[in-house]
Amino acid sequence: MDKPAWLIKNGIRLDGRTPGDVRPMKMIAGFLDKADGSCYIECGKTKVVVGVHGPREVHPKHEMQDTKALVRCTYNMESFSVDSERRRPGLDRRSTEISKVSAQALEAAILVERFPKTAIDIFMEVIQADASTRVTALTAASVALADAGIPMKDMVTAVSFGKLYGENGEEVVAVDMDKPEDNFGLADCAVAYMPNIDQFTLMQMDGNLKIDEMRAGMAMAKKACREIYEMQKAAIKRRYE
Amino acid sequence: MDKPAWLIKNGIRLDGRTPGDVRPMKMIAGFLDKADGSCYIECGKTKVVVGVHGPREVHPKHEMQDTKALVRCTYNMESFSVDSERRRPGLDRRSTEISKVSAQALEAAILVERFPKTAIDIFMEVIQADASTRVTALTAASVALADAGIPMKDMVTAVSFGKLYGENGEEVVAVDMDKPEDNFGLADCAVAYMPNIDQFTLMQMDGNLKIDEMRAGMAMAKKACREIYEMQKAAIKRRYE
Amino acid sequence: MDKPAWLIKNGIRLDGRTPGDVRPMKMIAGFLDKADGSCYIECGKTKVVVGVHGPREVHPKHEMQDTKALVRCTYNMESFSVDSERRRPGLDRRSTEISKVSAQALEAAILVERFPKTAIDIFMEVIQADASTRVTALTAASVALADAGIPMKDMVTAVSFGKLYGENGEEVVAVDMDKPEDNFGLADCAVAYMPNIDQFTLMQMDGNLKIDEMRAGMAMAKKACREIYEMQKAAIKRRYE
Amino acid sequence: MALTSEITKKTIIDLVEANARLDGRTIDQFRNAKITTGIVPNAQGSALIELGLTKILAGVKLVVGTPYPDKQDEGVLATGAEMAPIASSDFEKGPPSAASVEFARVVDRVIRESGIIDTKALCITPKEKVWMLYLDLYTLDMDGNLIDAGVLAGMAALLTAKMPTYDAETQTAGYENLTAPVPVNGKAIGVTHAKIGTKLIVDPTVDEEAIMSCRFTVGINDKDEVCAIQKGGVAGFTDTEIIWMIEDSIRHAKELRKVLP
Amino acid sequence: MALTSEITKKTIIDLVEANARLDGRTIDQFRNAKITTGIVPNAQGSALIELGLTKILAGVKLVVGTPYPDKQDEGVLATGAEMAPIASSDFEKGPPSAASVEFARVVDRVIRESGIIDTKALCITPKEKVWMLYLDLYTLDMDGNLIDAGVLAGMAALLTAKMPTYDAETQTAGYENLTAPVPVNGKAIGVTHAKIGTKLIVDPTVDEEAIMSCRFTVGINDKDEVCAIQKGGVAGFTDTEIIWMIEDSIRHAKELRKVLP
Amino acid sequence: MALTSEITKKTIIDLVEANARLDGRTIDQFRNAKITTGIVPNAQGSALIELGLTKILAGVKLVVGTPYPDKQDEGVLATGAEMAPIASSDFEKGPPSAASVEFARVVDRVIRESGIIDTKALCITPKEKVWMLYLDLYTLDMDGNLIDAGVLAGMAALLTAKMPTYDAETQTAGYENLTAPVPVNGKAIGVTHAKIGTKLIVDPTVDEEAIMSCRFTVGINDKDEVCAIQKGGVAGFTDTEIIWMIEDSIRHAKELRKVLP
Repeated sequence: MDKPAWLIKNGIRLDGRTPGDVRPMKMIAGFLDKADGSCYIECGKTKVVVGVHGPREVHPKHEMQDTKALVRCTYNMESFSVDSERRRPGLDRRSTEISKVSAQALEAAILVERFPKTAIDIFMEVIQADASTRVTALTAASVALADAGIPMKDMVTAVSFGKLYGENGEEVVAVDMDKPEDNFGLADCAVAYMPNIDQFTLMQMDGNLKIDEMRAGMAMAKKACREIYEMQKAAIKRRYE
Repeated sequence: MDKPAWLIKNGIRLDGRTPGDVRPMKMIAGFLDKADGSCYIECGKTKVVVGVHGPREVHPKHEMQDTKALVRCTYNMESFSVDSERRRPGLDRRSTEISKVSAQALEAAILVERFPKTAIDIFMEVIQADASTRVTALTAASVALADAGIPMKDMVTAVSFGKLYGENGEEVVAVDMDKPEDNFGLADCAVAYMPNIDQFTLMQMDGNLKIDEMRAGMAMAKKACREIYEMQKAAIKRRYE
Repeated sequence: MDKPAWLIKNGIRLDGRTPGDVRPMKMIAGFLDKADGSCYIECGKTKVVVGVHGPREVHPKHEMQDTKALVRCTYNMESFSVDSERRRPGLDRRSTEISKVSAQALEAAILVERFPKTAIDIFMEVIQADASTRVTALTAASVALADAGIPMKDMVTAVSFGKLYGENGEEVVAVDMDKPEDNFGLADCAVAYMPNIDQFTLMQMDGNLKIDEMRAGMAMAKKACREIYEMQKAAIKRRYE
Repeated sequence: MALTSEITKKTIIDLVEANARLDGRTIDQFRNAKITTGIVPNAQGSALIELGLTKILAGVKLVVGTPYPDKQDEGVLATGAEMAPIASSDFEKGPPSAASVEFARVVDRVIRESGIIDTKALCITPKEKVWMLYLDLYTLDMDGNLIDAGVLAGMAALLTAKMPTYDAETQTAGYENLTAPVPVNGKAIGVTHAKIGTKLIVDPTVDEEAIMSCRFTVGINDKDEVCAIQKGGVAGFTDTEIIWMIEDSIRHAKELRKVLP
Repeated sequence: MALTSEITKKTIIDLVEANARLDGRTIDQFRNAKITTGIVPNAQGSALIELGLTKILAGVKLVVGTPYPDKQDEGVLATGAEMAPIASSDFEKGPPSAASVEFARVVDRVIRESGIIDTKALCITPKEKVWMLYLDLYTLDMDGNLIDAGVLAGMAALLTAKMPTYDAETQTAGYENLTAPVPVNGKAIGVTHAKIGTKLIVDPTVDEEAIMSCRFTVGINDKDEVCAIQKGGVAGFTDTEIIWMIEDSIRHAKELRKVLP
Repeated sequence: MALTSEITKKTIIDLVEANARLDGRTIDQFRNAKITTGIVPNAQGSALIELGLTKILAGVKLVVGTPYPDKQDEGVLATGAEMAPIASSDFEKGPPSAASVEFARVVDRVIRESGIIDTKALCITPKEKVWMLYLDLYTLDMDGNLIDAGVLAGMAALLTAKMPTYDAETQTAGYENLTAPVPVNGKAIGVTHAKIGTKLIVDPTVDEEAIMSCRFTVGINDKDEVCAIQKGGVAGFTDTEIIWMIEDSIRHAKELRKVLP
């Protein structure tokens, strides 16, 4: 992929979106049969399958918690999901970090004290990676948890925001980075957000942002998350139609 | 090793055998002192030592089975046992697969329900590899199990069969593949067989065989297994002389 | 590092020491806060931090011993501690061997029967390696054990000895090998010694030594160990001033 | 473990004895196989199979590599398979289990030994550069008979895969605007029977696998010959049973080829 | 586990509620940071930081390597971090824990994204040879806030590191008599806040980390911009809290830069 | 664990106190060593040793490799040793235990430091290609004193090993019709004593090892000098004991050399 001359021009991004637009999304709750809850999601060309197993017995035993459920997350990218050469199968350091913060971001919403001494395992399989994979997976995970009937204080919705360079050197904050924007953008920030409680439960950023750009990005992300929240609710509703 | 012009000519193989001949075999039951049962075996130039430990306590505990013995098998090739460069020590994917199907092939004969909550561990060390190592190891394992005094419904005997190409393009089914036949033959099928119960407990094949060739190969394998069975019995008898 | 023409000349070594001299040493007991006992040590340019945790609960449980404490040791070199290229982090085979014999050398002095069913864990972090790292670490470990209040029959003191070549081909036994002496010397022997009980609890040698040279080396090592013992006592005393 | 209840086991056994099954099939009937190809644009070929409730995703990546010393003018096929814990509470995290190693190796054997991949056509420069053809399988939903489903998914991915371009200067692959197909000359099929009681049933579900005494997989090449066999499980088969299963597999293979692209 | 006693927890919570802390600090006060550089002559740069009782040793090694295919004229920064069991009875032997992976990656991100390492200046011969800059952190004593301490130790090691010489004939590095500095153009700083009750405190100790509900790390570059963020822990932050912590981090960064060499 | 019963322990201790042993030996007597060479034709050298009931198989493989940067005109000796679970119920599957690492490293040290392998003669093309000499030991039956048995097996394999041919064009080894010996100029010997009560016994069995307080291995080169030492076990030795064991080891080495080919 070669670096484009601009990522945004006259307020329109390479793929035609405005800064506040998320890519077209598709969610199918209950995609899997053997998982207790599941969701297939597409966000633009990014595709993820999430399966939830639990609440169930904890293995290994010594990880069991007496007063609440253990929430574990495994973020995994299929070897062929990337646009470059084949990814070596298995969890690398990046996956390990994402798995850790994703579990925390989701646990924030789950009523874990209702299921002491159990495990809730969330498996995220990235089938096709076109940037913003972790936030897409988090959005799907929340739907999968609901599909599994696990009670939550709020849904977790997630989106990325970042900073794009324009034709004339201007810098523009926008949401839902796609692959060229992720590769060449000036900053990338993944957030998970609980729309009713109005709190961020995940935030990972790299690049360079001034504090006002952070403010703008967070505001745009909250707006996008509310839109995604409606799609999550619709996906869960479709499941029971 | 270069590909020979033929593997069989006028019904005679490169090493002088007819299609139904197994290579010269030698078995020594009780070869090891510290194992509960053991057998050293040679089949042509292939040499294997098998040791059985058990029935004994199960480690790790969670593998223990309440109603029967756990039968485990480890097939391992010594780093210097191969005719090519040094083999990296340790279990590779091939060894893992062979270990799994070998354990099942032997468990079929063992009266496992007599030893609940125990483990029977069978270790196969391939010292010198000249093809047909897994079946040679299985034949020895059965002798080692008998040497360990573990009750069995039947002996497990094992042999390979395959398809050789002749001088004039003819294709001939034969038993007990040696190294050139394994490398250049048209098919290779490993079988384990219980001669009294008349059942196959292991079968792994690759190459290409018509169904009539399968029929012919299985018939030849059964005949060879009955010969090997007599050698197994003789080896066990010698042990108590 | 190029091989020097001699390692000793007129009884004086490259760095000005006589054969019986140990390099300048510095020990700080109680260097760490979170460990139960600790010691920072310098021996010439070699620098090691040792921390002791225990007696404490044993993990994994199955390593627990009913009648005495389990003494475990981990010798580790920081990736940047060596004068060559970066060392790959983690324990290699050399570290594994040194950890094993070091644990035994220290256990010899500890009154392990006073702490049944517990673990005493000794961590040796080599910060800067300029030869004789294992013996320097052992000397510090003994101070760290004392700092942790763990009762011992005797202190363990440790030093290396070896054989140097002189200007005219003469061969001279000396103590406390530094880096050039370790690289180019004719023999290297690490010893741990209990000065009051008068016994060696660790000895690892490679190179070539005649039996009389062994005798001479051991005598020199004992003398050096008694000097180091005084420094150990002083370090522990300073801790309580 | 996702236990098959005792009552379900009993029901399955009784049904099989009467040549019937819990999901309405006869004992010699395959489940419906639905294949969706092209689901992963980043792969050179991809397919999602749904064999009943079993779901497996297959993807093909082609990368530039060096040939094996003993096959200097041939590309390399490498098959991986994960029985990921998303698919079943029986699957665990961590290093590949013996079961997943066997799964990958048997799928590989069926495809490789059928001879349908023209590995010589995957050679770029003899002795120097060849295409490495990686076929990776991810089990997403486990309702039994992974091997046959894995072969179908793998074949569908291979049959729809496109060759990358080769940039001789940088000695790397280009993955944009691909058109040439991967050299696959035929359709390999795997057919698995399981033994329950005295009966042989085809295409077992996970509940059936939980009670089968043993299983038998036959790989079938384009000429209706046997190209691979893998017996699994503890009990044994008579030669009569084996010959019958091979013949039956050849029959099923003819039907299964039709669902492939 | 080195448990923080219930009574200590209660005390910490009560103090924080009153804007005070167990060690006498206010809730918005960093601990004293003492940095000793050059402690490891065998490294090209090294530093021991004591942030309160937390001790981390950082070392820099430069070795000759090959560039990444997509950045053929740039050297490579690789950051490793060990939470070794010497430092805390909570740390275990064995493969790196998720916590230590996060620690290494966040320190790496703060330094890398601040843009202060001139990776192009670490190129030896484009497409062929570059300098690999390994920054390794060893935690020796764990009293909380490893990330900020790790960034400080890493920066101090980098700022005092010297370049090896390059021997073109043997294509290896020479490590003797070094004088040229490593190309580092600025000072990246990490600042971490923790939430206890409704309060945000800076630079938490290990006892404070044991009871915090969540934490927030901000990486600050030389231009007082945000170059990295990592939220940790289970609970959430409002946007007001986040903006306040970023502003507070920029203030602290100004002070912390002064302790660096 | 294959426990040595309490009654056996008591008997061993009483016997040793009277300079006698369970198997009829005096305390200063080695078991009979039987060596069979050439048992593995696929190896370039091989030997099976039976030292009493202890059985170890040694094999030598020579392959083409690249020299170490600091020894560019020398071949490389690499010794591996497995204490495989076939040999004893005390040995476990999985990664090498510390005991097996020590076993391999001490055998390696005895052979390497004796100087009998002419590593310069294993150089093919300086700086480019050298012979890697892999010596691998497999313990098949464990009745104590693995180190001494391992050195004997390794030496027998080395002394009977033949050099492969080198094909300069393909830069690979040829393994057929070999005649030239591997450059081994002497016989290294390891001799191990164990301390039981106040007595020092040579060549301990596994039951004796179970009750010894410590052990001491001496490597002896061809000139009857000490070339390696490894003390094992928890208790200590006086210098008088050490000197006596070294002298005794030199005596035993003379006899053991005679059993080598």
